[in-house]
Amino acid sequence: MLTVSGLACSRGERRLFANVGFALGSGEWLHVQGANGAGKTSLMRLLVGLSPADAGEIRWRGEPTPSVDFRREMIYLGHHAAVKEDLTPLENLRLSAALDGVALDERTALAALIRLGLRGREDLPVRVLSAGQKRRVLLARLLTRPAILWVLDEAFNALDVGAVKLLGDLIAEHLAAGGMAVLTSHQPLPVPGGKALVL
Amino acid sequence: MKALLATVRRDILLALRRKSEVLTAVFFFVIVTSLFPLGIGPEPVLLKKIAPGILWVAALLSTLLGLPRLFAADHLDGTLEQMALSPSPLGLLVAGKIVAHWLLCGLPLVLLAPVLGLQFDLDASALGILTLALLLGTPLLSLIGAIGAALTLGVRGGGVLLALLVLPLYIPALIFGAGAVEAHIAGLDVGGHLSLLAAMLALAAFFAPWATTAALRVALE
Amino acid sequence: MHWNSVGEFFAMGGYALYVWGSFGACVLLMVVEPLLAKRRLNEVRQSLRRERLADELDHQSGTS
Amino acid sequence: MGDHGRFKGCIGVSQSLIQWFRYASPQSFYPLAGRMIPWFWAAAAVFGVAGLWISFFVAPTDAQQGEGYRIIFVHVPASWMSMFIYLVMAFWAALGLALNTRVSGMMAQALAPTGALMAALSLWTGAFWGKPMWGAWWVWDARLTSELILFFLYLGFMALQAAIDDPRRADKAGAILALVGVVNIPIIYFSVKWWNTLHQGSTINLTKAPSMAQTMLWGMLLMALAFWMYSIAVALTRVRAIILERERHTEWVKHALE
Repeated sequence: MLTVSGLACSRGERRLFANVGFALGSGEWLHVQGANGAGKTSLMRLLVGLSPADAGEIRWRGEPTPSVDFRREMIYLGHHAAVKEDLTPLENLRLSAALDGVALDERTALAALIRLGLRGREDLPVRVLSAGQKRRVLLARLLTRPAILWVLDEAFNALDVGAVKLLGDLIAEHLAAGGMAVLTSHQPLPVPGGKALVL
Repeated sequence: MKALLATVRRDILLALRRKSEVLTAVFFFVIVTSLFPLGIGPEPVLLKKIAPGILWVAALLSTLLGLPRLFAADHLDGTLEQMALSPSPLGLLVAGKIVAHWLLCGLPLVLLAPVLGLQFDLDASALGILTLALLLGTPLLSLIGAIGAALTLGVRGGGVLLALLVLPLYIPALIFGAGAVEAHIAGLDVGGHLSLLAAMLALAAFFAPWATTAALRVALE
Repeated sequence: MHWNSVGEFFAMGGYALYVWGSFGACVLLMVVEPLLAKRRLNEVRQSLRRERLADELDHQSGTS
Repeated sequence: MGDHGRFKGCIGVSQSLIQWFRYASPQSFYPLAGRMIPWFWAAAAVFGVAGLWISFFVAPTDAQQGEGYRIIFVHVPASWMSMFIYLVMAFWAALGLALNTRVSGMMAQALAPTGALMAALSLWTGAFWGKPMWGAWWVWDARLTSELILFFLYLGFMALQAAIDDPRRADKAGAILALVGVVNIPIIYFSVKWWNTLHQGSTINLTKAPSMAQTMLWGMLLMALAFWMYSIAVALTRVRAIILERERHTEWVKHALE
């Protein structure tokens, strides 16, 4: 479904990586590894279409990205919290769904927040939550926005033991349901299987 | 279209949670226009003559106040990235943000202008023309300003740079906006001024979201 | 040729300040600008040469 | 059949042009520019000497403005060049944006200071003309006002490019700004003109006041050509510096220094 070939990227004059290629099918996931500054985040940004590649191509269902299909079936969570501090977790979920043009009923949104352990905090402004809880609000989007490909950049950072286990479970369930994931991390991830890509 | 409305709603909701930001621009407009009579003297004939220019320049500067924040907040917390990757076209979301900016920073000025115009001894029909000209002109300011805001996103000294980029482009709006009221006071027909403002608005509505989107994609790279 | 003397030429019929002020500014800026551009080019070249020399020295000390 | 062939030929030419721009690498452009610069300097000198000769020794004294009108021989070429360079800059910028060529962005960046200089010269000489003719250094005349705005547009372009560290991003942002500027310049010009007539501005005009003698026209044209050649020579010098600055870590630059 996702095929990447000959991808190259440079920052300024420095070449980060060249000739990166991989393919992901249903139920598979890719673990992107590499030292600090190796270009993991740059690869993620190329992959989702935020920045253009120097060379190479990325295809989703055989079509070059970023296609409309790709945008609809992919979700990217990066370093940023990407949540609005002045809004409540529930409002955040609703608004991102509305911007994405995705229908979201109250029940699904609440269920997602509860699954992420945010019971009782649905109506507090995100501003008063802890860093880990903010991450959890962001991760709740994985459950409210139906996507096939999950692209998660350092998603396990700032999470406590429970949340790491929870996210591992979410990813495993997603894969079991036929989804795909591309993850970056320094540490070993609590998700079984997976291809490895070392930059 | 739904995505556009959703963006408008979102930005207004966010602004309402932080009322101070909107109120600052409006308060600035009020205080700047009130300062001029204090600096120039209370002579009604002179005040009446300079009123259109002052109200328009003040409106220009107040819309400029809200511009740096137009995309900066979303850029900082990563929501702008999410918008760029959203299944909805980025151009629509950007258009929504521009509409929201006008509703928050432009419309209040249009509504306040007649009241402030009273300070300058403008009569009812002149106030009407002033309001109409601002109604056509302020969306134009938001549209052009959005391009500047996107170009200076995340750039050193962005605020000052934004003013340098955007103010020269505001000149036609200023000329025809203030010109309409002046022409009316001088007893001339204002149809030409207003239709030119409308034409520029149409042109900007067509091109500005496109240019803004392109600039945002460059800023996100 | 309608100038009777050099003095008359420089007097420009009483417009000396304005005519020479304009032409002078043009000449001045159009001399300064190329010099600045040239200096910028020379500066880059200089720093590139320095870098190359440093590379060579580095290389020599490494091998010897 | 013939039309079809010509059409195909056209496509072929435009495609090869696109290919040429795409592969007009800084590497091949740098020595090419170096070879062209002396020729443009020579042309600028020849046209300049001829133009100055006409402007001071051939062109007759103006009946209304005396010798003061001779300022047009630098004022008009500077104004023309300031507008023309903006168009050329926008053209390179658009090309860079559309085809993602590296040299075009550098050209746009190299042209901006020269364009700003021309706008500044136009304003300066306009003021020196205005003082004896209007009795004031600055008059809100339509041409002078739009020239001032053009000068601001140049400053904005240069400030934006200087403020962005990543050269590729600077090029693209500058390109968008230049294109927005190009769309706006006619609007600005006509609005300022209208504003000017509405407010009963000065009616004397620098370019129209003297009954334009044939020799005056020749003088202006030659001076304009000199300014044009000068602009090309300076811009090429600057683009060479920019090429070396941006490509300093590449292999070819190391060998390009003789």
